Amino acid sequence: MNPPTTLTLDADFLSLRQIGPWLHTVLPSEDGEPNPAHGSIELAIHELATNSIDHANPDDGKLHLTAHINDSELQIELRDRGDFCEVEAIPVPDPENPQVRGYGMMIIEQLASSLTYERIDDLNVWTATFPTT
Amino acid sequence: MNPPTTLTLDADFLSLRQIGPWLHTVLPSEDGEPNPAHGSIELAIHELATNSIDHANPDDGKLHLTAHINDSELQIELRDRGDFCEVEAIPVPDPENPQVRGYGMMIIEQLASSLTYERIDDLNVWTATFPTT
Amino acid sequence: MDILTGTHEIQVEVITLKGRLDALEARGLRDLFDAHLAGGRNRIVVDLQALDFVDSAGLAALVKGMKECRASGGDLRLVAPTTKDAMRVFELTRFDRVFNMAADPETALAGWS
Amino acid sequence: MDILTGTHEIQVEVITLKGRLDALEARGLRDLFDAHLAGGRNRIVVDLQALDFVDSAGLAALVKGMKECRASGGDLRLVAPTTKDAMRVFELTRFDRVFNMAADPETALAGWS
Ligand SMILES: Nc1ncnc2c1ncn2[C@@H]1O[C@H](COP(=O)(O)OP(=O)(O)O)[C@@H](O)[C@H]1O
Ligand SMILES: Nc1ncnc2c1ncn2[C@@H]1O[C@H](COP(=O)(O)OP(=O)(O)O)[C@@H](O)[C@H]1O
Repeated sequence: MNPPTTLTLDADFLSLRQIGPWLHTVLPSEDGEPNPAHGSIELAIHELATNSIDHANPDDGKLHLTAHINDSELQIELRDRGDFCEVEAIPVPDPENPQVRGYGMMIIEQLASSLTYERIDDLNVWTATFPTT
Repeated sequence: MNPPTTLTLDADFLSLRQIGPWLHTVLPSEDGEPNPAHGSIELAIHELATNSIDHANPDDGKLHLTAHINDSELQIELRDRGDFCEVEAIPVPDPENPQVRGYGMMIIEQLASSLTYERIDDLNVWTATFPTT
Repeated sequence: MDILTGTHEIQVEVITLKGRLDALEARGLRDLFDAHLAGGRNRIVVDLQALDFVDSAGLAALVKGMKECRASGGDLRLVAPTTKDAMRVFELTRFDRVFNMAADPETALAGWS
Repeated sequence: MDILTGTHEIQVEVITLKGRLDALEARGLRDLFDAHLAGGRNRIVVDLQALDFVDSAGLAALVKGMKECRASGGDLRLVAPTTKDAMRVFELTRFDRVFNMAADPETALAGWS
């Protein structure tokens, strides 16, 4: 197991653009080529972080990302001091009835091999795992 | 057999517009309704007369139409003092290769039950027969 | 993100004919097509709904117009005549299949680019 | 014969995007759609070929624009992104089937009326 690396972001949309470059430094690359999983993982974490900004509204205005990488998996933890999320209540979009918003969770769940949510005191902790090979 | 009726026309396109009204007087009608064959016969005779103007070029600038009607048939004779027509040489349009002109004869032959051409001295005589019922 | 905006304009000339399209009238129609084509206006709809007679000279004007529009990348489309008499010349010459023939102007105007 | 002539004009707005279409940029795009729709310009092509990232907020702007264009009798059509990364959000949400998605601008511009 490699040592974890972290990224602290201001909870605004401009700052989310640091996620992609940060993931490039975290993900293993072969012959200087970007890791083929980079695009999927960036989109998933971008959507997770967007939800924190849109819905959790962190008290300190910060998002904290931690990456744990091993040979075949990347685990990303997103922590924020925002509102509690009632995960069970999040509706699943109806594929027959295209809507404008409400696709973030569906996107994340398709891209991550697992996604968990924990509320620890006033801290939200989202943990998403991705295959990297 | 009814007595024949005749129409003499100047050999120009405006005069051809008298053909339709004349055919109405010639054709039998039921309950004041136009004879259902009127449209087909007008088109055929109109095309025949157009060919005389376009290709025969009558010396006296006249076209002579005679109608013989009996119970089930209308026979129209078109006479003009124009150039001889080499009927055998008239090409048939190729349906695979749409052309701009050259459809007059094809139209007449489809609409008339018979069509004959005679050259009598310097007179062209076209005789077309149509069913009227 | 860069945003570039522009407008793409498609212009279709609509010619509505009423009455008789015969040898006498065909020349005027040909002149109208020529004027449109000379001006680069090669998308033309000719609405034949209100015609009651079409002869082979009228047909010829339409065929020539269609060929020239298509040759320059446009098209000439027809709205079909509503009477059997005006439709006859298209059926007898099979041009009802060569032309793009719509039942109404809206359909004829659909699908240009 | 009476000849009536007129011109039917079809105007399509073309918006070409380059770079990232994310939550930060989505608002500008929505404003552009609103301006077009307010001006009655409800035929829009958005060319996504040069985008390298699209998120669900960017998608939402496009979906809202499409719904509003269609509601007023127009349409919003896309030229598909060329990279897998920019295409991903459309595939995951199945919007690649909801949108009219063309491979190039010419195809997207074809078929308006
Ligand atoms: N981090 C979060 N905190 C609180 N609520 C959330 C969070 N993420 C999602 N939700 C809830 O789930 C709903 C669906 O979220 P999502 O699928 O991402 O779509 P969207 O953000 O476009 O509404 C949101 O509208 C919100 O009510
Ligand atoms: N009455 C006629 N006298 C002489 N030649 C004729 C006559 N009718 C037809 N033709 C010849 O036959 C050709 C085909 O005629 P037609 O099928 O009516 O088409 P179009 O008149 O459009 O050329 C004409 O081009 C002409 O050479």
